Amino acid sequence: MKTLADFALDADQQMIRESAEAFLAENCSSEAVRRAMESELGYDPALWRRIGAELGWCATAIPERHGGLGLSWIELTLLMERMGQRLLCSPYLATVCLAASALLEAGGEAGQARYLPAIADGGLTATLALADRGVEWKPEALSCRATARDGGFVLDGAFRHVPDGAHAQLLLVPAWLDGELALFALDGDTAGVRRREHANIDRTRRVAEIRVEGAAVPADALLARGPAVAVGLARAAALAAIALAAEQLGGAQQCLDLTLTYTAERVQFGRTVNSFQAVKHRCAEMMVRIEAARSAVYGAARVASAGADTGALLLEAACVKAFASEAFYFCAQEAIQLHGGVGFTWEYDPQLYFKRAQAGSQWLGSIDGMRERAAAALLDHGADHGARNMEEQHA
Amino acid sequence: MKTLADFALDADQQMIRESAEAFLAENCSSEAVRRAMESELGYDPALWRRIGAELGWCATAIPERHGGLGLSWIELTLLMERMGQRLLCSPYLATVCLAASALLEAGGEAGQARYLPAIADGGLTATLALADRGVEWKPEALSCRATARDGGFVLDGAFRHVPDGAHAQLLLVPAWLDGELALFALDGDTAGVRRREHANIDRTRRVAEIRVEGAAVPADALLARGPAVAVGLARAAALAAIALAAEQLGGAQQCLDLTLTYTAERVQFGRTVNSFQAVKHRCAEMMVRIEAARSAVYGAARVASAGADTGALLLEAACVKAFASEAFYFCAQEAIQLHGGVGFTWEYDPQLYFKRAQAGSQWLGSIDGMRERAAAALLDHGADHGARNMEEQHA
Amino acid sequence: MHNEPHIDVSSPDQAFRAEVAQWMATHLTGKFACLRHRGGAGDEDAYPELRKEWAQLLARDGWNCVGWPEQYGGRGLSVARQIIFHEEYARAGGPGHMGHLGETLLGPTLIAYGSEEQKRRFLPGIVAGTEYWCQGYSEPGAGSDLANVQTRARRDPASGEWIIDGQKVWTSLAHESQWIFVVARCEPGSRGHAGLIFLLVPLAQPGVEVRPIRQITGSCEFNEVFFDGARTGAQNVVGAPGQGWKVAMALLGFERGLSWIGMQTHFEHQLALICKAARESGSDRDPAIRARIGQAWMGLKVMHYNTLRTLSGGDDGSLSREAYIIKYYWSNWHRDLGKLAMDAMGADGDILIDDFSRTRLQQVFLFSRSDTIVAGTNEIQLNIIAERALGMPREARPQTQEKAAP
Amino acid sequence: MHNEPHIDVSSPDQAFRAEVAQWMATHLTGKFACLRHRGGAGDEDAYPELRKEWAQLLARDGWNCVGWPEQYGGRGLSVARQIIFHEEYARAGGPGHMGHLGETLLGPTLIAYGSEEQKRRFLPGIVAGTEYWCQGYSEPGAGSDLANVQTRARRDPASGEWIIDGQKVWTSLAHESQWIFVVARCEPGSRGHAGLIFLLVPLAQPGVEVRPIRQITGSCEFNEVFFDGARTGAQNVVGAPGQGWKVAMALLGFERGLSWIGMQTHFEHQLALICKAARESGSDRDPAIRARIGQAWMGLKVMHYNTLRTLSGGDDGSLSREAYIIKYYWSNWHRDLGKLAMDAMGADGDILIDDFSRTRLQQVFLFSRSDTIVAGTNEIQLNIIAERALGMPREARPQTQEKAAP
Repeated sequence: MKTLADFALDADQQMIRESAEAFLAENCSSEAVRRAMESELGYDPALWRRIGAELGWCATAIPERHGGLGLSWIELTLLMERMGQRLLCSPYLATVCLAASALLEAGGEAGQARYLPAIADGGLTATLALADRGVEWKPEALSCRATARDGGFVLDGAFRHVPDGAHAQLLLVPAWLDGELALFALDGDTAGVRRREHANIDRTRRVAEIRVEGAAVPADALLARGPAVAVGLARAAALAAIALAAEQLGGAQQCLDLTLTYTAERVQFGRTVNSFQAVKHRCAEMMVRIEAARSAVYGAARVASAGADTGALLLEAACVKAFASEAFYFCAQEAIQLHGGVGFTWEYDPQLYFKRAQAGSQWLGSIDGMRERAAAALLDHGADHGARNMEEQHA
Repeated sequence: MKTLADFALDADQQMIRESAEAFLAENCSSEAVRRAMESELGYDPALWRRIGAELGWCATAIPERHGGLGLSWIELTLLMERMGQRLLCSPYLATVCLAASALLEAGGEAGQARYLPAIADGGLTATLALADRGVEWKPEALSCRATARDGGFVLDGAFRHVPDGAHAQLLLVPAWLDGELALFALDGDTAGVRRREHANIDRTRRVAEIRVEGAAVPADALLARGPAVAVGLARAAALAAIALAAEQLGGAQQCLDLTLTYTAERVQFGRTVNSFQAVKHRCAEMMVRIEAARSAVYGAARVASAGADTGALLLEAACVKAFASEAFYFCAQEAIQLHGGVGFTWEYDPQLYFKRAQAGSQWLGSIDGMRERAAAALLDHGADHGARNMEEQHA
Repeated sequence: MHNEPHIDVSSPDQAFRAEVAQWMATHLTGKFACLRHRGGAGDEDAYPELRKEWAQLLARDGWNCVGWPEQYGGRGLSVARQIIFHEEYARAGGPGHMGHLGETLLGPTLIAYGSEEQKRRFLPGIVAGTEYWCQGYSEPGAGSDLANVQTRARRDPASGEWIIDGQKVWTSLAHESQWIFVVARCEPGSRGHAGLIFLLVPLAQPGVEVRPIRQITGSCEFNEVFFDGARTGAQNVVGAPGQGWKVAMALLGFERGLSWIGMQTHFEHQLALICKAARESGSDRDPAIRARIGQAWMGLKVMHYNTLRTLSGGDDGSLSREAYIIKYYWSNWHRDLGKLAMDAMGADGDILIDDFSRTRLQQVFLFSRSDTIVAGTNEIQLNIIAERALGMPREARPQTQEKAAP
Repeated sequence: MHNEPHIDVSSPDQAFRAEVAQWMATHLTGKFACLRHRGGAGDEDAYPELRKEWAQLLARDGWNCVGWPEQYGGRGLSVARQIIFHEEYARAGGPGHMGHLGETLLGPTLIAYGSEEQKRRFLPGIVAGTEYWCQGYSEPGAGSDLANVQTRARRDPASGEWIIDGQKVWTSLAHESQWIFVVARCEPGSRGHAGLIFLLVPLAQPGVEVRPIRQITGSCEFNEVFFDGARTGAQNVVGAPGQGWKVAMALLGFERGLSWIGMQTHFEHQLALICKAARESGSDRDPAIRARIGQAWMGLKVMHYNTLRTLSGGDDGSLSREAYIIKYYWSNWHRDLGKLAMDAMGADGDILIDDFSRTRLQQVFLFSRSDTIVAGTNEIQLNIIAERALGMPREARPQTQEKAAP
């Protein structure tokens, strides 16, 4: 019965979800989000400490031997969904979904032992730089170079879009070393590292430019090198995309819920707005996309938690990211539209979701890019196993 | 006031449109269309004779010196719109829009004098072969070759999709002759020409495969050669695309009109179906697309009638074909949907429009292809004047 | 489904999967080979006699009605095993089941609501593949409005039989069936859900006429069924007279679930045919077609996950949110797939040639038009989602309509 | 518009076109150069004082209100010449007109319905660019439902003045204006279209308070205006008290037409900025972005043709079909353009840098959200098309709503 039971939540998972929901309802109101957005740091450090130290959210999918809870991406995505619902401003995506995944998938045992316990207990923030521009892992879009010197290394490169890059304490940086890929761990305040936070539209998530200019690091900053780094970072990016999709799902659901509440109260032409069939159908369309995205997230989380091979994992990430990005943008757009005049005011919340929906739609793979990834697997020579299987079975 | 008056119809144009509408309402009922579809020829020859000899539709845009009426693409598109409304089965698109345009744009004075009078009075049916596959003019997709022999030429090639190709009396065939393009005129029954009509889904318009295998033609079968042939055929295809778009517009409008009538009569849940807001909005969406397409057709017809340069004409054709194809398909799809259960029966007409909408969407340029044509003009180096102007003005 | 979750399936299930696959590989051969991938939606009139024979072969080895309790002739398989069965059946190209209305709708309804006599009389014929059923729900004047049934049933005081007058429409396979289940109005003057009766009616009688309806495809997948003094015995009422709505709704409740698994495997086959057609036409290099193929594949994957979620009983055991969307989702996905198939073939899409992999796609294009209409139009589906799943107000049924000025 | 029809424009028109272009080239320079392409929708608070100065420069040379009759200070230009003027003005990057509500809405309304005294008092200030107007139509509780006006106007029996109490919302430029035109209810207890009054009200008085509304962009393009015993003289009623609906609707009728020409030229500029941004980000090689850019360009071309069709008076002289679609069409096109702009910039779209060609696109993305809401939401527009253009039944206004079971 595992096939089926897998899609139902067990009692522990339900409890995780419900307690996260309750915690955030209390601690992450619209007012709290707006305060965090306007703060210099971009998030509330006290709330972040509670999440890490008290609630153990950062520890969720980190193995027990590294101080984690040893749970899976199923539990992590349940948490991300709730964080997305409430627009929580925090370094969770950067620290836990990206950096911890990179350590687990590409960081080597020593790096894991060094950093994961501190991440797990919320004591260390971290991030992962992925490319010169954009936030996708493409080795060919990486120009950062490492050179051995004085028993250590010197790094030179630039990364235009690093999530939470200005404040993260630990920076994971890929670089070319003697023609092969390597992953380095840098303290954020290493000499030669210049970090500049961007002004951006989605203030619920900060992005920084990081320039690494002749930054000297000790030998043990090199966590791993060789072909496994490319694969590991691809896997880490896919896992982060699945987590981000869960966050987007939560945002989409909240857009629908806000709209249902507003249209039930608002009266026009002598009727509550929610009694118009056009409004009803729009809300139904929102739900269709949300539930489709939810199924995609649930499925992808199960694949991720089962340790799928890389090809399958990347296709899973493509599918879930495309669906969740599309659902979130659609729902945010419709929330604004169906709120009418107040929908595009600063005071009401739909605009906050809308801005995050657009920003997130570009992260870790655009919708178009994800469709092409699936198409390549289906259509191109040497296509990946999963998709090609389909045709072999039916040829 | 020419700028504006141009978009209003003058009295003659209104008369042409109204008399065509009245004639087809009487002579091109659904029953008549279905009879023509099931006939071997694919159209009603008696009706076609009346259209040519009595009504003069074939003569519309042919210059007076070649026996035509010397009117413009404005009048021709008004007629095509009405033919599309009634799903007229006829060789008009092939003979008048494609072949006569090819003669006028690329056929040379002698070829025009030889064939246009007979086309104008409805006495000659004709067609134009465009490519090995598909129905778009792309010289690079042409492999037909002509070789000089015995004072004439021998042609070898194959064309998979020729509209009305099985029965047209005159075949216009482009071919490579000594490394340059040439346009030939062949009698349909020339030895070596094999024509096979396809069974197809849209039975309102017949398509044939034509194989030209060692077909010997006299010297005067060569109408023109050289670079002007490529340009002329591109123009002819663009003009035909504008005419086809007008036909699609008429079909789209009829889909809406059928739907308005049906939903006004049909009662469900105690209300006429047209009182549901979802149905109203769908019909409104149909109208939005139809009127947008109509504006596109009106504009393109005016550009065509003013003898625009080739770059502008091709962009105009791209725009109008994309809009009309999309509007027609959408309206036909929605007509089926809003007719409910009877919408997908053979007995009701929406299916006929739907099949023609799909077939026509591929002809003379797909929607995707037309969008890319516009994008190339805007974005690519050496882009066409019109689009590049835009940026120069605003840089 | 390819790329299915790497789930730790216990070995008895694996063995069962192999057993099904083996049985299919052994039997869907010889004269049955031509049935591979045939008989799905829009192709329902393919080889009817041979498919009945196939059904009887399945029955012989116990592969019909595998989810029914053993006491009624089924195998009593768990839901997990049923999924495996349907997956392997469809993966092997198993043909659409002629008896699916009996197996998936009427049988479960009789098991739940039928009398012992009815179960004894009717279940064995369904299991054996010897007796076939069609569905008498929709009527010409009612469309999506099932409560507006006009077909009448009155009791003959002499014989106790029920006499039926009226007309049903969109009955698929009526010409291949022996029986029809009919919702009719048995209390004159009643309206809406009240006063209905659920009757089992033999088709082979003078009072019943079956007329095929020609579809957009040119073929006749559906029929009209006319009742003019048709008769059925008193023992053929399911539930009580007047309580037909309850039975009719319960039957529709059986519509969802496992049959989606097989349907999706058919869809997967169609998508594979599109990939093949795109390669042949060269449109596999066209970015817009590629994007749509990628999107279609992802949509199918989501549909599969959505089904597994539904079959898992949802998050909290109540009627789950994902179950509300599935009809709307799959029918629109499939309609789009049909359009994609045609666009991927380009100008060749319009041309009919003797290649089933091509004609199948053309059939999908045309026949999928009905997907968003039958069994609740898109508009009805969205109403249901808005009203039942989201709790928004019901559509008003105004007493009089205001007429807009022209 | 590029690729405009090769129409045989008579040479006087060509000369006029050159005259406008020359004037713009000469004057939109120096301190005014920074105004190029500024002040459009979503950018209305750019350089307000300088744009007023610019308006006065236009006025000096007779380029304000060019379509008004000469007797009211206009140039009395034909529609064809007005199109040319607006095309050349926009092509040169002429800034959004601070006085556009006075020029395009209130002025024409006063010319049609105002008293001679009102024309003498108010038209010169509009033409000269010295007096600015804002619009008091929408109310917080009414939204798209203009007939549901709650703002009250009562007559002071002593002075004969009108006293206004209530609240208006979505008034753009209220903080830059001296006057507001207000639709208010002057007959207590009246409902709907009856009992309304159209009043001209000075803003600089104790009974009026203007409060900015902060938008999605972070800036404040719109305001709320509160009336608490505000006063205006009896001579400032347009039309008769109780007949305000007629005047209010006539004013909205002036909204369509020539202003679209200038708007479309702004859109064209935005599309050109997108092409530039796509080249910079490399997304000009992305097929999906290319397709959307091509589509946007074609949509703009169609919009332009649609406008020319409307200005030509339609096919048959009556209110034309194409005029019904234009608000819905342009607002959705523009909203999509904003999304395209962001997607063409990729991840950089989220980043704010000091480059007006980029921030302008980001502004378009955010501010175009209001396009499909203000001046009739998408939903209202589709109702209008269905009911007025297609003659479908009006939406019911049920007395009581049925509540769906949750």
